[in-house]
Amino acid sequence: MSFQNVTVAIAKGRILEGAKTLWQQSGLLWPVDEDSRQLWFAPSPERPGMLIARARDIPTLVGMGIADLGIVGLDVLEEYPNNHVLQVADLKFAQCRVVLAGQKNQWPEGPTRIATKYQRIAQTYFTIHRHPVEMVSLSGSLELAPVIGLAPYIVDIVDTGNTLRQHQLTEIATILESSARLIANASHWRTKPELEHVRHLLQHEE
Amino acid sequence: MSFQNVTVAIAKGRILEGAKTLWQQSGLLWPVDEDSRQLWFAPSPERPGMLIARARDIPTLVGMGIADLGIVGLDVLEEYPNNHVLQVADLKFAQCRVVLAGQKNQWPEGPTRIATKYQRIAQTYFTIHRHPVEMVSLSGSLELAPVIGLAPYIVDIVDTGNTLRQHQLTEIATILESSARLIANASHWRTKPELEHVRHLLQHEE
Amino acid sequence: MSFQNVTVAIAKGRILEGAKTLWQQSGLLWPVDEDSRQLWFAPSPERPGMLIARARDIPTLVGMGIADLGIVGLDVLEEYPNNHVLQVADLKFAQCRVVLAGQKNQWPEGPTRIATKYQRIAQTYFTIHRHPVEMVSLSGSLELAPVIGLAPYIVDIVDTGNTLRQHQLTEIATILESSARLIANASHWRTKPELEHVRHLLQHEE
Amino acid sequence: MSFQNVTVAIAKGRILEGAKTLWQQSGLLWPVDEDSRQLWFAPSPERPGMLIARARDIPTLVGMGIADLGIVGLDVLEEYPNNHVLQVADLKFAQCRVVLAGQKNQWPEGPTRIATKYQRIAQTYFTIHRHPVEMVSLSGSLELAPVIGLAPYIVDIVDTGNTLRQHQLTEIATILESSARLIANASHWRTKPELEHVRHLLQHEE
Amino acid sequence: MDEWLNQNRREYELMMMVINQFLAQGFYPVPTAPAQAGHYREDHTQSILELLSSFPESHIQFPLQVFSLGPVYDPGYGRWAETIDVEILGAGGPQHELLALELIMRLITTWPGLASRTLMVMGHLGLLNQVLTRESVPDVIVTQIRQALRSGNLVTAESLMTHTTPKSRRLLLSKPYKEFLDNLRKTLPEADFDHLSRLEQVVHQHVETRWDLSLTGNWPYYTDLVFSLYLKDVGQPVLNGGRFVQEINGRSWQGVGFTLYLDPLYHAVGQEMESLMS
Amino acid sequence: MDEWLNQNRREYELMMMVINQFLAQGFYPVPTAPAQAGHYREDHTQSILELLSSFPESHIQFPLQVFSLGPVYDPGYGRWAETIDVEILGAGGPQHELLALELIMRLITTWPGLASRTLMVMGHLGLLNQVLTRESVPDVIVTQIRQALRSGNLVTAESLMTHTTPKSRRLLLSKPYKEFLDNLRKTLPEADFDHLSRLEQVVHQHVETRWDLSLTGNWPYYTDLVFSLYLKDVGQPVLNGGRFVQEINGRSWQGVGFTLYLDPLYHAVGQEMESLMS
Amino acid sequence: MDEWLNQNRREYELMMMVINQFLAQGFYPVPTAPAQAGHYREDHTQSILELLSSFPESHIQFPLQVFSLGPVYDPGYGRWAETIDVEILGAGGPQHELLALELIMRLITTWPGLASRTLMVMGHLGLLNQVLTRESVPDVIVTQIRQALRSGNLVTAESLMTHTTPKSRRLLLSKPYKEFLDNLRKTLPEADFDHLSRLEQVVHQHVETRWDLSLTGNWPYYTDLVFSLYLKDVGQPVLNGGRFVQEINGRSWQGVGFTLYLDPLYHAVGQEMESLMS
Amino acid sequence: MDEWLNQNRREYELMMMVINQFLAQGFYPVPTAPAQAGHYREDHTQSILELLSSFPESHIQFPLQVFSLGPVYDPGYGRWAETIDVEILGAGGPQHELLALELIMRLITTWPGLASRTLMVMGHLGLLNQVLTRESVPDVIVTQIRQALRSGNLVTAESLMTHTTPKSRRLLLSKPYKEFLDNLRKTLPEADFDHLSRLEQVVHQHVETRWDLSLTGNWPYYTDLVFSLYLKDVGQPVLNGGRFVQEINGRSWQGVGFTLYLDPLYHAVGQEMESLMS
Repeated sequence: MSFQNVTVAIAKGRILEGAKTLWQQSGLLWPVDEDSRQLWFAPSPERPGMLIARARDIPTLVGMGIADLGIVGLDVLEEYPNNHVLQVADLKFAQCRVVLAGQKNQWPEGPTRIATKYQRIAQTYFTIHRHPVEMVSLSGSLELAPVIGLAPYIVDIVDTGNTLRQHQLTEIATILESSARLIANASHWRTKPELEHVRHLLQHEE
Repeated sequence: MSFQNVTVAIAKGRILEGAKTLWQQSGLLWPVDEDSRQLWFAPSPERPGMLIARARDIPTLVGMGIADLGIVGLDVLEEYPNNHVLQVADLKFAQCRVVLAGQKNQWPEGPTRIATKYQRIAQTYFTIHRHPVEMVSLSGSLELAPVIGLAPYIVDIVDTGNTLRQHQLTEIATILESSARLIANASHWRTKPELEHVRHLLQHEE
Repeated sequence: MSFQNVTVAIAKGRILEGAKTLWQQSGLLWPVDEDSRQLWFAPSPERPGMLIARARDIPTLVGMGIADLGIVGLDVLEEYPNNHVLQVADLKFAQCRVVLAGQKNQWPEGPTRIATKYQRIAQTYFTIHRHPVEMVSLSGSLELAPVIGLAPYIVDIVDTGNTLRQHQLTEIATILESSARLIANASHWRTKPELEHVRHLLQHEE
Repeated sequence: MSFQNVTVAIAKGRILEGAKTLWQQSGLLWPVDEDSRQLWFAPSPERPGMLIARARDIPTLVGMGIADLGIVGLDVLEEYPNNHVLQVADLKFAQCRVVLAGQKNQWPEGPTRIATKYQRIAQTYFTIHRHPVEMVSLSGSLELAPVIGLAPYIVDIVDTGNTLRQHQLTEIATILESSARLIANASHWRTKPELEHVRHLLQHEE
Repeated sequence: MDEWLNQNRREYELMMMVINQFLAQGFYPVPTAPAQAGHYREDHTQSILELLSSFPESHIQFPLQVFSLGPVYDPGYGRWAETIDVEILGAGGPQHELLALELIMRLITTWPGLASRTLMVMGHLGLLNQVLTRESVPDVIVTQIRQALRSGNLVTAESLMTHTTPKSRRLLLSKPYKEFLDNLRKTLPEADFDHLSRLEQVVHQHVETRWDLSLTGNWPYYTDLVFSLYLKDVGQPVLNGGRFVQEINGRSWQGVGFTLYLDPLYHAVGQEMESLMS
Repeated sequence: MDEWLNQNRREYELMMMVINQFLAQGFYPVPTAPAQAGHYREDHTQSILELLSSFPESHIQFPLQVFSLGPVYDPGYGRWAETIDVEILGAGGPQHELLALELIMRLITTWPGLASRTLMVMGHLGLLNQVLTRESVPDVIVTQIRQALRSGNLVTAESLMTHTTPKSRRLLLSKPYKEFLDNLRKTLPEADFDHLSRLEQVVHQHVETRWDLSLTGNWPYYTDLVFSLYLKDVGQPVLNGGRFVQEINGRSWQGVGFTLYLDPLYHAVGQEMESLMS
Repeated sequence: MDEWLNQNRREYELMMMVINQFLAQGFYPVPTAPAQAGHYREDHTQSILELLSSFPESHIQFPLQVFSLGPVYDPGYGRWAETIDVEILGAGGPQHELLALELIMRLITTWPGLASRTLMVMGHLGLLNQVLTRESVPDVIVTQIRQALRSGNLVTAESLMTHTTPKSRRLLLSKPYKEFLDNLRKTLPEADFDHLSRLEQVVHQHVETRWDLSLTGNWPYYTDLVFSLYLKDVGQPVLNGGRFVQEINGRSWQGVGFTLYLDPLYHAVGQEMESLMS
Repeated sequence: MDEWLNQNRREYELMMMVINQFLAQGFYPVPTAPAQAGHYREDHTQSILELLSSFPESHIQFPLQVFSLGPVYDPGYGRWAETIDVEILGAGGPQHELLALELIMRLITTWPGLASRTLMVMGHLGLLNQVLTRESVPDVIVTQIRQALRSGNLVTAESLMTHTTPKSRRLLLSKPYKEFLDNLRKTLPEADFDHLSRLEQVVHQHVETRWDLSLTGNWPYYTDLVFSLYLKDVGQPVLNGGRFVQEINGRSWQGVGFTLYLDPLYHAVGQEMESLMS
């Protein structure tokens, strides 16, 4: 089996660690040198090409066909949907949840302000619940928002919940259960013989 | 002089390192413990409060008055402008440039595609030059875009230029000269007695 | 019974003639002198005020409360609807139809052009039938449109049908059956004691 | 000279009378029988075709090339402009003015209401003068509007001014000086040999 | 110019008096946006109920009395009109109809001279339905009749009722209470005449009343009593309202709401205001 | 600049060759407007069928073959893409699927080198439904599965199928015909294998084929065969289509339609075009 | 329906013949978007020049001949019209006027019967200016005259010219070349009569010509020769154009451009097309 | 929910108190539309002046004091903010600056506790220009400096002033009156210090003041004094204004205008309101 023509885009951080385990379990050579800042590894006969990128760029890279496959969290797929991408497998690792959290375990009373980096997910959620909210877009450190008086509620991703607890925040509702997903360019997925092996694996997993 | 009522928001990364030097030169206690993930330090008698956040959140935090002052790159201020924020000093460190780069040192011929995380800056630039471009939004690792075939040109920040050179990219034009800026909430800047000392410093610098 | 405070707006032309008969049958003095061009007759003890106006202005005059009552064709009410106006009686005279006509008795095949002064009625009709038409707005002499090559079909009002026949046109479909209507300002209709008599008449007619 | 291929559209009313004089002075046979309701006269060797229509339809009929020439007032041309029509001669008859009139000879003070059938002309006029007005569209008998309390001012056409005087109205400003205009379909005007004679006449008039 | 300035001033003073009255009677203001996503506000009710629905039901004490202020857009005339929207929310029983009418009467009787020039017309969608059902009009025709009445087309409504008795059709003409009641009693003896009589009493001691089942209100969410307050010789209502049920986000809101149109009110009481204020 | 000009030129020449082929095979062009009332065209089919529906049904001779040309707007990328929309309208039986595939094959085989770099993937909504019904999946779940597949979410589709047999789930993975058929025969022995085999034959003699029931097409009006034509190493389809039923103004239109995307086609055959044209 | 389908088909075939002619004569197509940011395209020229301006000036070989195809929106009638926009770009001298007219003649003479039913009207903004200046008309009045002519108001134009000689005013009426020339010679003996004569020669050997200085073109960027091609008995021009200068992004583009309206062309040559094609 | 309702109520009561104060001091309300032709109102001043300009100049008695009430749209945050716009119109001399500041002081001192938590910052575009001209800064640079200051970019403004004396640059930093005056006297001895001193006196007896020439106001029509009222520890101004000249329809309007932002005011005085009202 040849990998000369296959590229996988993997999200930085926790997803990358999980992907490494999966990769090595498959007996493939893991090309990433911890000390190097190299992010692009051209495909070689022993392993697919690899592209390490920010999570939110993964759907773009796969949708445009730059990478054949991608590994990224479901939260990112829901926040940045791309209609040239297929979600082909739940890889089960990097599990976490997008939640509504606040200083009390109580649904917001009346119009309120929400800080989040998941604008699309949060907007959809509150529109469905027809709850009037003002959104404050913040790209990180959401858990500080209630502490510093920016917004009484946040919509953020939680893993163990430690960060929330450290900041005296309580989960009020789970909006989305997320985990790492294997995604594929729809066109390549259905046509590339080099992906046969991956399709095969998915099938036998069952 | 009391700092009980002053908070500074500082962008993570290179800006934070520069701010540390500046801070310590002013004889203030630097509260950040390298090993901790603490991002919020309430003001104390010996030093202002400090909020470490992503660069793009700094203008929001200062504009809303959550922090009185902020330290962030000019590139971020131009990309995410906020009309409640004053730019009060050029801190001179963390100097870098937002540039147009490509594989050849040659202005794009005809309609082209540009990958960037500076959508607003790039759009303004090409609108002024009336050059038709298609923008691809990417949040990081821009230098890979021409290598992996995503876009022949990028608009990105460069510091030493090493990253560009490693990826065989050449600067074609400088779009913006950036450095760390001290910003202030306009309201607090003009009225808070606790900021007198900072205003004073700026004046004596001259 | 006093008419000091009641005004009726009547459409010029055929409606006016019908109204005269009705008026005189009610034993009221008909103030209009055929040879004069006077169009406004202030109310007097013996008869209501009278305002003679173009048909399409009647709904406006009644809707704004300038006149309490109005007499106008249903075709005009449908073309220029006014939500402050009540349609209170079908006066039965001045009967006519808004029709689709053309040189052959055949529904238009495919996209076609329609000349009309009833833009709203025609547009609604063809939208309901989802038939693509291009409308040519003409304010009169519609029957000439097919003859002079302006449009193969017209939507126009017909009375006896003589005009259509003279121009070799055939009715294809009836869009609206019209006759003179008594309309009233909704507010005045429900509250003015002076209109009691009219309301009474309507009731006894039954 | 042959008229076999020329058609003139003439506006009903005062314009038609003036056109008759002009026509007969040119030695042509005037086809219209006062007692008949015939509105369309096909061209014959002795005279052009003639189409009698409502004034506001004349620009449409000429612009679409149904008629080669048209005779209509300038007021109508300004209210219903058509960019396929050339205005080729001022026929000088049927002179009148579009005026602003009211019960006192005094420019409206502050926001006011205007009744008119010249919506476009009036809107343009008050926009240029930046005077806030609310327009009430009325298709006829404008002079009654102030009497019956519909609007204190009107924009209407005046000829002798008798009608205004009879209704105690005064002209406040002249908005447009109008007279009958000869108009032509731009295409036919420049190319039809049959119109040579008309072009010739215009030239010799000088 | 002075005239125009003073007129604006009087209009403001009137608006503020009205608002003060609402506040004094324990109403809460609810702010709503005049335009969103390119859409201009034409009615406050929907926005008010959406805001209130974002609170847990258990936290609301009924009856809840709220109002919202500010211009609504009239697409027919292409202009903004100043209005005040009032909602009395609760379990929704007929007693809210009484509450609303009492409130309106208190408003009206504040200004000298206003009550004597005012006339209240009352309609009732519930009664209309009952009458038609009684007369064996099929449901689909009842719906058509309501649609015709809502668009002001009494001719079509009447023609749809040709098989009903004349006394039913007579209910569609504006009448004084007694006459209306006589007709109604013949057609619908089982109606709640006690309640109707209470409604009449609340109003008629202050202003003239008429009853007219052809009055159905402007909004599809009305279910029972609807009413319009007219100023004599003013061709437009000064107040429209009715009892309603609205479903918002799975929660059912019941109550009585009405809209006060400030422009015609200004015209009616402007002169009195002048003397009152000076 | 020459490069850009020549590329534009080749793209035009390609477009014109394609149109000529449609005209030569008796297709009729139907003009549609690129934008109306501020809405940009995203699909031609609706406009085509509305125009055709304005003719009396009796005047239409089936099969009717039409196409419409011109850019459609891609709201995701905010740009216009040149497309050709083709509709083969008729009684709607499975034979139209054959007609459409034959036509596409004739198109593809015109250009040297294109067929060998092309791959056709076929899905089938009718088969998918039958398989799921056979496996006793409730209707409401079938609908959810179709929605998940249409939004590209195979994970959710699979999880909704946990109670089905693995061989059914295997039909949702792209396979060569033989393998697909083996799986299908086990799950759905009553399927119309003759027809499937004819479809396969039409295509596979010219281009490689794969079968994949996870392919469901972009539009909700598809009912049976759906297909996408992919160019190897191009991350976007060059052609999408399927058999559909659409209700327009009370008239039911059946047939097979497909959209040809000219941009990816240009990229694929640009080089050959150059030599071909010169 | 057949009639409508066949008419669409003939119109397409005509459009394709025209495009083929442009391609055959070395023109390059330039794609432009039909609508952007809610604004519908009313003219291709601006978009074409903006695209070309994104190339370095030194890389462009003049003369550059381009065209753009696709519907433009007519806001007056609220509908889309199929057009082809052609630009011959270069140093901008009068020789481009010759080039453009020659090209148009080649187009027209392709279809049997078309030339004989066609008539070219030529105007000239440069001559108009010279004539008026010669007659001592002040600049501000010259501008008003041009504006009046552009809006079709010959009456106002004439009245602004009352102090000029009758022979100048006569230039504003459509005339055969000889007569026009006689008038012009009297008014403006220093005009470039050689060039005018060459323009006339190019055209009149194929189609009838007329000259008329009241023709000023639809766009404000025209500077010299403007022309319209009319089909006899069709009330709308089939082609409009002229020599222009346009400033785009600090770069000055000169040349001759024209727009071909396909709808009137279809009507004129439809019948011949039918026989031609079959 | 009670908390939210009560807060809304207090905000209304505050707004009504403010309006009552304006009315009591002889201000006239001028109604303006919140949105027109799809454009949301961002400022009242333009609309007010257009309405006033429709009266003959001779009929206006100056000074004319007007205000307009209602939400303005903040496109940055995409939400509506309640504001009151106040204009004191007249011959436009510096005495209007005094009038405006006196009025604001009367407003502020009405509520117990508000003045002590308030701080007024004053800038002056006329002084800024004089200072820069004095320092021989060319006009084109003066314009750039004003633009930089208006967009909050003090760094660029300073860098454009590198050739000026440090004492001039020091005027761009917020200072108490005495310190500011000392600096100004050194740079611009010919300034109207009497007037400045009167301005200071009006304000500082009630609230703390600071002077800062980097404050230039949000609107380009300001010409002289500009001012912002800040509440301590609230990151947004509660009031912005300045002296302006605006040309409307050929008529020049001069005066002082300011906008009161009700949201931050609510937050500041809400608690006091509660006790005040009960």
